[in-house]
Amino acid sequence: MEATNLINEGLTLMVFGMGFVFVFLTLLVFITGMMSRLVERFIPEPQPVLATAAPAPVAATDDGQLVAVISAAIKQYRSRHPR
Amino acid sequence: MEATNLINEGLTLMVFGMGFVFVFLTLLVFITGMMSRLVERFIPEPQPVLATAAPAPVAATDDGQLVAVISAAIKQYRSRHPR
Amino acid sequence: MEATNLINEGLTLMVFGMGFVFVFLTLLVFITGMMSRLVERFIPEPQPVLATAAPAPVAATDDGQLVAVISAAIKQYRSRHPR
Amino acid sequence: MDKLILLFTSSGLFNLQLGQAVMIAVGLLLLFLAIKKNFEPLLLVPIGFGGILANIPEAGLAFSAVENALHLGGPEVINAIAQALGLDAGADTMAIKAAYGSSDAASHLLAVQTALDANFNNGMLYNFYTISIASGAAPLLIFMGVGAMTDFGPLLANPKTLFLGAAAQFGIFATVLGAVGLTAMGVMDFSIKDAAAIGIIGGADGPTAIYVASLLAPHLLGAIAVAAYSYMALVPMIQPPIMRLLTTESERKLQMTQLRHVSKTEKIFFPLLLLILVAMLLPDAAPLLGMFCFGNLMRECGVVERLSDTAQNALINIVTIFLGLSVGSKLSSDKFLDLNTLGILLLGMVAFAIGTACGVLMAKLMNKFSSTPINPLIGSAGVSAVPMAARVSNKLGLEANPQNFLLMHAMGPNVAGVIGSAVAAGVMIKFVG
Amino acid sequence: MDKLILLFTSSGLFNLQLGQAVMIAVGLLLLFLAIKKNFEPLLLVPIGFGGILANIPEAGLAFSAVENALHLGGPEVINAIAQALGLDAGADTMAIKAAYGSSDAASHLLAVQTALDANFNNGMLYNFYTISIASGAAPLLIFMGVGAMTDFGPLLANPKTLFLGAAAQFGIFATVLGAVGLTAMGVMDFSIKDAAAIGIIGGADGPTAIYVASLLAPHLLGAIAVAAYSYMALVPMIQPPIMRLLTTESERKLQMTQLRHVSKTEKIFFPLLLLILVAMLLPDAAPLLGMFCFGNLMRECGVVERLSDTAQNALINIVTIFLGLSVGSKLSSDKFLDLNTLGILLLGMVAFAIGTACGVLMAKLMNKFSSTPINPLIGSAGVSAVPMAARVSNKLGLEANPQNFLLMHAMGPNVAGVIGSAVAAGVMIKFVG
Amino acid sequence: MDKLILLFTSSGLFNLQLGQAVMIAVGLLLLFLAIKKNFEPLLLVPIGFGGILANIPEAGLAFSAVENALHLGGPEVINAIAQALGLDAGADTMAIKAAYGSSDAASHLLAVQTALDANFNNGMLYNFYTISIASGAAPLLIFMGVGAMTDFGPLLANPKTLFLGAAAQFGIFATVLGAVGLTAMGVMDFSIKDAAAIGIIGGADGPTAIYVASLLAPHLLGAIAVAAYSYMALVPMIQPPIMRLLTTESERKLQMTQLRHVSKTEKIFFPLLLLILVAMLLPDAAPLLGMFCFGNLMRECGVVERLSDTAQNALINIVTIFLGLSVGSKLSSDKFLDLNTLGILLLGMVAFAIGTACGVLMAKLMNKFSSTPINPLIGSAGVSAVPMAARVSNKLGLEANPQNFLLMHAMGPNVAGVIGSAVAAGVMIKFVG
Ligand code: NA
Ligand code: NA
Ligand code: NA
Repeated sequence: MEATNLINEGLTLMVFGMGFVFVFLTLLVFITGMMSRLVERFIPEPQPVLATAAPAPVAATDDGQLVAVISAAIKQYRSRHPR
Repeated sequence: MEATNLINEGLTLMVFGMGFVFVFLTLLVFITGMMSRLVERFIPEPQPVLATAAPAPVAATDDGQLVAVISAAIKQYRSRHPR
Repeated sequence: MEATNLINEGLTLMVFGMGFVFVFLTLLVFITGMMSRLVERFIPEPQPVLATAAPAPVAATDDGQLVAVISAAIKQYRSRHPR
Repeated sequence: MDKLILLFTSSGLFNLQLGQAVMIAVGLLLLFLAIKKNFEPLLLVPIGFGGILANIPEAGLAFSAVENALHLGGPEVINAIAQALGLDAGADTMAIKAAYGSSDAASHLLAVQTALDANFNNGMLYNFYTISIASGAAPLLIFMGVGAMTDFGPLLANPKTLFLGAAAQFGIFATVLGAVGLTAMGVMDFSIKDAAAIGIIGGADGPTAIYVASLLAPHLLGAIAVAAYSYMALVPMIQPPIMRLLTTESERKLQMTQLRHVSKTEKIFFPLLLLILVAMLLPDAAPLLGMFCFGNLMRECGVVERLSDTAQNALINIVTIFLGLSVGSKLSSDKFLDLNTLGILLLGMVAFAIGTACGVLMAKLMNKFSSTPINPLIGSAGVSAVPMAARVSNKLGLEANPQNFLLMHAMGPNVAGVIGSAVAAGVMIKFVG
Repeated sequence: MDKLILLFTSSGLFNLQLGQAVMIAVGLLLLFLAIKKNFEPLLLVPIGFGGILANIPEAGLAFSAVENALHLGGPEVINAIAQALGLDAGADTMAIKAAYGSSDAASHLLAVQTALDANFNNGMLYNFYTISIASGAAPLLIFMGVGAMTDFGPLLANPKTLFLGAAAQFGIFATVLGAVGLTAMGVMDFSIKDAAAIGIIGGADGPTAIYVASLLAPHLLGAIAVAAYSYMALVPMIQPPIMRLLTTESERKLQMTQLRHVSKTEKIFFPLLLLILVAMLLPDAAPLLGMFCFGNLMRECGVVERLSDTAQNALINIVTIFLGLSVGSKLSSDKFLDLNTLGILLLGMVAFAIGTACGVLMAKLMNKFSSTPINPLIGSAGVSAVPMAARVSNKLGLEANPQNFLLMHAMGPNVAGVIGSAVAAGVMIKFVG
Repeated sequence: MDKLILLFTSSGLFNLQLGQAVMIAVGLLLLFLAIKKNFEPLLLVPIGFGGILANIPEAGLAFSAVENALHLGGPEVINAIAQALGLDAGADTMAIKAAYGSSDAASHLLAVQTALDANFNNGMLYNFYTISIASGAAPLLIFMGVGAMTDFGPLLANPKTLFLGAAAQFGIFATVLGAVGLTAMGVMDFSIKDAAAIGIIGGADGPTAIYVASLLAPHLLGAIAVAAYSYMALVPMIQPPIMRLLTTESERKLQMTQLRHVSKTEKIFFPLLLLILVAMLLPDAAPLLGMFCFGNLMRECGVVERLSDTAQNALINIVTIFLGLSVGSKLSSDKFLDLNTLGILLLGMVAFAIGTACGVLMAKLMNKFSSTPINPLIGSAGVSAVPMAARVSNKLGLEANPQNFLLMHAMGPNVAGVIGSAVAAGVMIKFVG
């Protein structure tokens, strides 16, 4: 009795849990896809600017990446994410 | 009376305290020595690796500083006071 | 009644507040000036050193990170324990 | 099936109130301003994000355990809390919340324990707020870090620029008067404490504004912090017209004499002098200016590099994250979406404008009597908003005369403004706190 | 002489219980696995060391002041506490502990004060646990840091890999069913809350597992955290056989098309979209995914580098130290050395295996219907365990075909798995919390 | 007008008491010693500054909400608190403070709540002290960082130098005897707990001294911490004469044999062995030595660089700032300006001298029986004060013989001294705690 009750709880948790996870991530897939299309359409990465005004931001992000890269490299070689 | 009492407490504290410190550290001396011998016997440092792997950690600490340094520099450029 | 009361509070706050701010900063102006004169008189920056040590502070002011970096590096080697 | 209904009825969508939706939009707006328009991003990114988190329906991230229990709990829990607070079972939630707010130690603790026993917890943001702002620690630690980032050299080279930092604080007190005036006219509804907290926006100094608001008007903290940081970001737009209006072309052309070299010793003595002066004249400003001087001493004394470095980086960054999220937790629709917020935004703008004007006028006055020339443009830097205000002075100076580099000269009044508004804050706390 | 006896009778050796000895050995084993076998050392070193500290006889590092008073105090102290809790003097320790656990606010506080007055304090690890885990703060802050370390580029380039992250969560729920099944059969003794907390091990995500366990089954937290991190470390051993079993050589050879370039703007919008979706559908997942999105936004928005940097380094490291020691404080013999722990380890392993299998099978299914080829090997990365699982996919891909670089393709499902298990955690908290 | 009077009567100048003025001077003196004379600046700068802040009249930064209410509040508040503590209205402040100190849970909380309701708060430094020192956390975290900075290589290469670390602790116990002796003679007035806490100054180890003082004699903490750090800074002046007195020129010339190479594995095992030994023999030393070993293991295990790095930098720096300010908060005139402080300074000096002498004599003794030569100069390093004491040994060695580099040899006893004084601290806590 108590046991079957527990089993039932487990089953509902499984059905609804898995169902919800799929619903949620499916929605996320669609919303993300839509967002990407909208961004490409309305907020494209400036092509000309990339040549001219890029240096500043690029430079910035470049050392950003440099650091990221180096530290990532060192991190991986020393240790993995603290999780 | 109260005074002599206090003195006695001080004396016992000295005798037992000093005694315990010596006992403790003497034990540590022996255990450490034993450990070192056992390690040398059973977990010797691999000779070949010592040649190759020695630079590695050094390198690691070096890039450690490099990264620290670069990110510090970049931080100071990019970020304004967080106010 | 209540309103005028509130207005009065606001007015006093303004008069005394502004007054106090001026008094305080005026005092600070004088004390600071005095301090500077006393320092120049009694604790002058050593002239010979100024020739050699001038670069250091200059460097410090125009790019603090260089110093930060060097000291960081040095620190990592021989920073004394904060104890 | 019931599970499905539960899932739906407890979803955010089902419980979303208009106010929450609007506040989420406000949060997104703040993020947009911070990320795209570069409005003080270090603060407005955490504040905006915290504002969104605080308005997630049913999550109760910004509420205490008791508030969450009253909102989400069943009747038995609510009644238990009501009884813990000395009300009879069946009292309505509003009444219980009121009783909770004004309960004495024993019943307060009993209510909390009741909520915890019923498995309700403080929201994450509520905990962050309690630790970082309610305790007063976060603004003070940020002020320490700011002190460690501040170079008083330009101020020491030309101490009378302190007067500019004083004059610019007039914006604070004028705003207080404005706030009480609007209340007297019945347009707004601010107590004198509220007015004082709003005035500090004119100090153009985030941590000071948050510190004062947390002491005098916690219910307005969200709006005040948002206004303070937004206007600091708007300095490059707010100040120039006022500065142009009040100065002539020739005045703006005025070049100032090269600043003298300031010795390390002077820089070490200054924070100590300032500390002593505060201790002797205005103890209520001691926490703010004390931590500020401590940070600056660590910077200048040259023997605690590692502490100064941590105060300027790891520590101030950590505190900024918590402070920002905590401020965001105060962006709840019931407190933010009312006329007062509009009033605060309006008055804050006025405060900035008046402060700027007074700084410039004071600079003109000083220029009359000063032996060395003083370019009125540096007066506007007295509102602090370090270092933007100084940059603005420099920019207008260069427009008028390409040889006219005012940046270093403007840094003096700029840091003087920080001291000035901290002193003003102390006076406020003393008189209406 | 009596001093000598006191010294001896209060020594660890004299008071060492078998359980404590075993747990110290377990702690040393964890350190060995972390240091020598490189099992998630960043967590298992602090956890293992904390486990040893928690089991030092008489030190009481993991106990509250009251527990320490009951264990070390004289009869008068114990009686005082008993009376504070409304028992009559002379009640036995077990009864007092029970009463303490279920006491109301007033008597609880009185008992604490009695213990403090008798000069007993909370153990260091007990304080760490209270602040970092009981408050829920530590796992959330680590999740924020993880968000700041996560690049959603690969996921955005190929969003349907989110389905793989969903499928792999089946391991979680299958394990819940397994746990309740074993209980129904009378083999184990888990409540539905325990089962849910155990299931999350299958999420292969440390902070999520700790967060859920601290809410649903604090008494199992030690075992669950140890299992979660151990199996994450074992991913390179657990997954390959399953992946080989379920895929054909030709499937493993399958090369995938180069991922498209993802713009900065998309990366900025994604965490906000995810946040809104969570807010609307599952408020209970808001703390976890909210902090995750906050960290990721700080990373991508590009205007708060210094905060992002601190979140990824100083802050996450500090929190990791405290979190690890606090988890270790839960490795007490009475809670860890029983059949349930064996059950947890067993079920955790099953959860991983099922999750991996479901990910691979889902990938095969998607490959059938997808326009672009999908190598089934990337499905296993859906369990998260970032970035090992993705590396495993890459490794097996290269074995089958030296030109077949799957790492970037596997990072998509890998980070999707993090989102998936956080969503699953939210559902658990909603339904059984 | 009344406002003007209020402003004046509540100014620091008007309320400055002689004691406060003197203590502010003491704070400035500490800053001078730290900045100009380089006396342990990392601690003495925050301590000195905290001391000044704590003595700002009317600011009440070092007081609890209740103390502030009693000092600044009107009669109605004071009476309310008196009644909360079960006294009748009109009880005088001293009586109320006494009652507050010895109140039970319920009334204690009621008093606190009453003060908070009357809008009085804990002073900033009071909060810092509660969190960092009263909880015991700060000294332990610093000890962890110190462990992460300590290299046991030299000690492992020559373990018998541990005996030097033991001998040098005699200074601690001799000082205890001195303290109780002076009390017995009626010169001073120290309890056995006070004496034990004072003795630890001889351990030449800041965090250990603060940790013990916070447990055994919180009212002496300020003086003890100041003495400990000052004398550590004075090591280069205190030790040499004693070392010269007790050694002959030829002994000082003595060269020691090159230390053997120590393997990584030994360095990893050592902290674990030490931990187990502490666990088995002296649980009361477990918090201190446990955290020390944890820090050292993080350093040596080589798989958690990022944690070790944070423990040695960001974390220890943050904790040092709070610890220093908190120690400063104990520099109140009533506690610091009495004969006992003089006694503490005197006894601390004696402790250092005796410790140094015993170390040197022990080294001479060992040199008699040792197969390899032992230069007596390294004995003085046994007091710890890492690394100054070792540098002193090296300096005197070079004076006697330009080829005689003792630094590495002196590091062994130097770190041994840290262990030795932590063990001594454990014994104290066990016997008189
Ligand atoms: Na200002
Ligand atoms: Na997962
Ligand atoms: Na020592």
